[in-house]
Amino acid sequence: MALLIFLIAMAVILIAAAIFSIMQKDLLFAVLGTGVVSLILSVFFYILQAPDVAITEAAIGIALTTIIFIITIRNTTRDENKYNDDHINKFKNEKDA
Amino acid sequence: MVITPVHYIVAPLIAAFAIPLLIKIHKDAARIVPGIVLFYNVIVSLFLMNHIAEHGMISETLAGWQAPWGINLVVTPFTGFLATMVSILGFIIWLYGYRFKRTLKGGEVKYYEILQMMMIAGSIGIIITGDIFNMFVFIEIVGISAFSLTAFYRSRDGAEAGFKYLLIGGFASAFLLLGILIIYTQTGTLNMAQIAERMPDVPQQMKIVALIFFLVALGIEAEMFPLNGWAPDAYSQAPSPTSATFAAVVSVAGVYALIRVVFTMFDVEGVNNYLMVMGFVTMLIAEIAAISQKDLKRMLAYSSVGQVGLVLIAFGIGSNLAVFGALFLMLNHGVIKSLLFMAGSYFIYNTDDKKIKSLNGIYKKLPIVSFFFALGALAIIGFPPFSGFWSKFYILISAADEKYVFLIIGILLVTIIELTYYLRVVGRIYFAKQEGEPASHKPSINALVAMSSLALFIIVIGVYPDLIMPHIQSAADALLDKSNYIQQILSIKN
Amino acid sequence: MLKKLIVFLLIGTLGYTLAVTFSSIPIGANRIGSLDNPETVAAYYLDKSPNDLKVANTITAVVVNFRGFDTLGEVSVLFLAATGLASILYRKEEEEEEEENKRHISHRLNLPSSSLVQTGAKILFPLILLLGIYVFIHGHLTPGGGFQGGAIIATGFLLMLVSYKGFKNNHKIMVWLESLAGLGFVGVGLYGLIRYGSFLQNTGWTGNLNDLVSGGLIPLIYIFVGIKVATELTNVLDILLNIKSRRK
Amino acid sequence: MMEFQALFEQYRDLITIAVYGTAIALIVIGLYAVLMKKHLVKIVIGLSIMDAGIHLLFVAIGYISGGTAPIFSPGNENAGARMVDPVPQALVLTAIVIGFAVTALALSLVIRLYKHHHTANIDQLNSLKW
Repeated sequence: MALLIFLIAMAVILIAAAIFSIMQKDLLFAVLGTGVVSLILSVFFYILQAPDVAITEAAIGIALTTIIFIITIRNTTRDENKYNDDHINKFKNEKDA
Repeated sequence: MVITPVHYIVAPLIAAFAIPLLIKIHKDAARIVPGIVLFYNVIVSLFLMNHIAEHGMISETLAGWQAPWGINLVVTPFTGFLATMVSILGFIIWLYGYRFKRTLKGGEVKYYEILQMMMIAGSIGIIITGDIFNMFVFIEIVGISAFSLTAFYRSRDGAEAGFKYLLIGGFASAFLLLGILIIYTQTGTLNMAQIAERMPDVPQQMKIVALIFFLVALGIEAEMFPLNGWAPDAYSQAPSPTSATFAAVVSVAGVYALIRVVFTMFDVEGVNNYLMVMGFVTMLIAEIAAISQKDLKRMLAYSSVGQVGLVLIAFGIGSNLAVFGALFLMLNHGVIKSLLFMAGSYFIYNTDDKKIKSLNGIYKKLPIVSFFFALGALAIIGFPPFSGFWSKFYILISAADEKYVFLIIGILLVTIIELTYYLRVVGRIYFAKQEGEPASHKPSINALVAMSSLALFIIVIGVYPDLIMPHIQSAADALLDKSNYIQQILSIKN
Repeated sequence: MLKKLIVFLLIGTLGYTLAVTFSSIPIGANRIGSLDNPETVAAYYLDKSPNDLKVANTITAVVVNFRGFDTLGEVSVLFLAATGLASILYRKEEEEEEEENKRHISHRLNLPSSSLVQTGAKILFPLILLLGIYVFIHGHLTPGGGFQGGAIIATGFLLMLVSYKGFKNNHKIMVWLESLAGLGFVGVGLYGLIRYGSFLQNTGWTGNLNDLVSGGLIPLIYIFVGIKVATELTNVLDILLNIKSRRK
Repeated sequence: MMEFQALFEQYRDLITIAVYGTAIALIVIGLYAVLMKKHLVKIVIGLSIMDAGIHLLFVAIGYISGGTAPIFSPGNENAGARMVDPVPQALVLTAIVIGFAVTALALSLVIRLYKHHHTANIDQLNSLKW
């Protein structure tokens, strides 16, 4: 019974983490949300008798995918709503010209 | 058998893995090795075509497990025909691009050549594999190379077109996986022949849902409306040899995958009509969009999408003659569109402008290239002495046989549209006045050889279509004879 | 607004279709059938893997042998992704030098790289390497294998790349390892083609189930896959970490 | 994991709904992000969440009630009939690695686009029609 509650709770957290990572404006936290999704997913895989897939998801989904997202955010922006005014001005100037 | 179908894939893979090493020995290795490999693929094609003409179709087992259990590679007259066409065009495109790439800086040539070669090899893989998941893997190989090549040039639009293409490609692979999953749960196998054999037992609802997933996924690869938004951008932003490859190789593989899944795996009533209608809409919208284009490569791209629509219409009609016409058109389109992209690329190279209006009077600068472009334009519209005429002619006849009046009207209307926008370009090239300095970039000898061999094909097949028609006929027969395909593959059980 | 409506309609349709379709495919139902007279590929694999191939981990048998061609394709997908990545993020050398002169800061991950972290990384790195190698050498016996081991080794390299700013991959060795592992995989396949007439075919000698040296060529192929995946992933991470930002 | 197998027998419907629901929810959430979000990184996140849902669907389909992981441990050599389906797991293995490759490529394109435009917002990247 405890396992059942654990399972349902995991499913709820999984969906919540997915929604969180979609809605979160700070991209760094959004990416950590996908890390959580991968983590719980690999627990699911383990419960569903797929240890190979669980290990793969753990190594690739949690570690590597998260890190390449973080590298990308470091190289771009961390704020989802950031517009580049500079660019807009340049674009306007091009249009005027 | 000395040469087996797996050579198609293994030779490019060896080359791709070895090029980073070979480049240390000789710096031109990255450019020459792919040529050798692609030429070897042409030899493999000719050998295999010869072999199946004598001994019937080949179903090669991999890893020693017979057909339904392991992955198998199938060469029938149909797949062999397409694989031959793709490998020959791939080699010609390499030949064309050989010197072209000197203009790129050292480090990039390696990447470019590996990606280009693997895109062609992956397309051949899509065509010859007999396993649905293996087809997914090859689609991803083609996809990854195509995304990277689209973004190859440093111009900003390249990356944008590449990202757009990647996004839509991501959808395609997700839907393909869902379709494969549903089919796997219902049939317990991944071999296409065995899926086809077990398909009658699958519940109708499952069948239709799976078919929709496959149609969406492969419709994206085959540039079917409304899933072809990526095509014009990708075609116009990629390097020109890659654009030619998209038109001549990748779209052929995409259409093949769609046709193989729809015709062989599924037996759903009415899907033919769906293909016909979607092909019709694709053709009409693409050709109308082509008129309003100001950019030469974009115009050619829309024209390509339109031609693919016509191919889908012909497959949708589904009679033997129509399929014959469709295969003939695939061949013609591959050849002619490659020629147009090759010639067009020299215009762009010389004027530094992709716009059509900058082509004024370029005839004086580049007489030979202009001639090839005009030849290609006339051929793709379907003027009689060229090969393009015959494919359109047979498709029209097959439509008339089945009494699809609206198709005939549509095709003729589209021909008029094509006439308008191609002749507008040709008119600018030949008759508009423009003063200018002589051409700075004359076509190199290898590019001329590549273009003239394509032009020769267009003229020779236009005059003597009998040279190629028996091959296309046997290819069409092989595609339509589904029970033979299933039987032949599944008969060898251990 | 209209776009939102269309998107919701699309998503709703997809979700509904999936829900309806999969509700008639129950979880937990046995779709494999009997192993003695296999009708499905799964039953065939479960039957052949321990008895013919002597591979304890059926998934390894499927990935490396029955569907080994897929794995070859998959390794090349990773290879092409690394190539594509390099081509997309490639910068001309002059351009790079110019920027290097302008500012000497490279925007590597600015994680703390105190001496504590560095020592920790130094101790952990060989352990992670060992774990990865263990995982792919035992791929045919226990869960795990080439992909998993390769990914674990790549995380080890990541640790070093992040904690030591000066840590440089030995590119020469990486290129050699990557190419040779790929060629080794294809070479084993060609051995099957030449010797037995079928690409990637396993040898007749397979040993005993659950021995370390068993399964014929399968462990060898998985070792090649492991090395290849490890070098490719490290390559991808290295390229991404070396981007110099042009931020103002 | 014996408890899970007993539990599965008992609450089959509930667990089916939970697992399928989660998988389909992930696919739908991912698709929503891809279609509606403006930031390129968010779009790529959506793509990877969508992939994750599909992978869960694959593994769930392969599960067989009472089955063990398809590994023949010593002393257990004839347990083939009591194992879960190995094929979807093998396919997922392939799909995960391919998904990673696509994600890495997508992110590299995002970085390139950001360098050229100094923005990662899709509304500001309009040199081609979207």
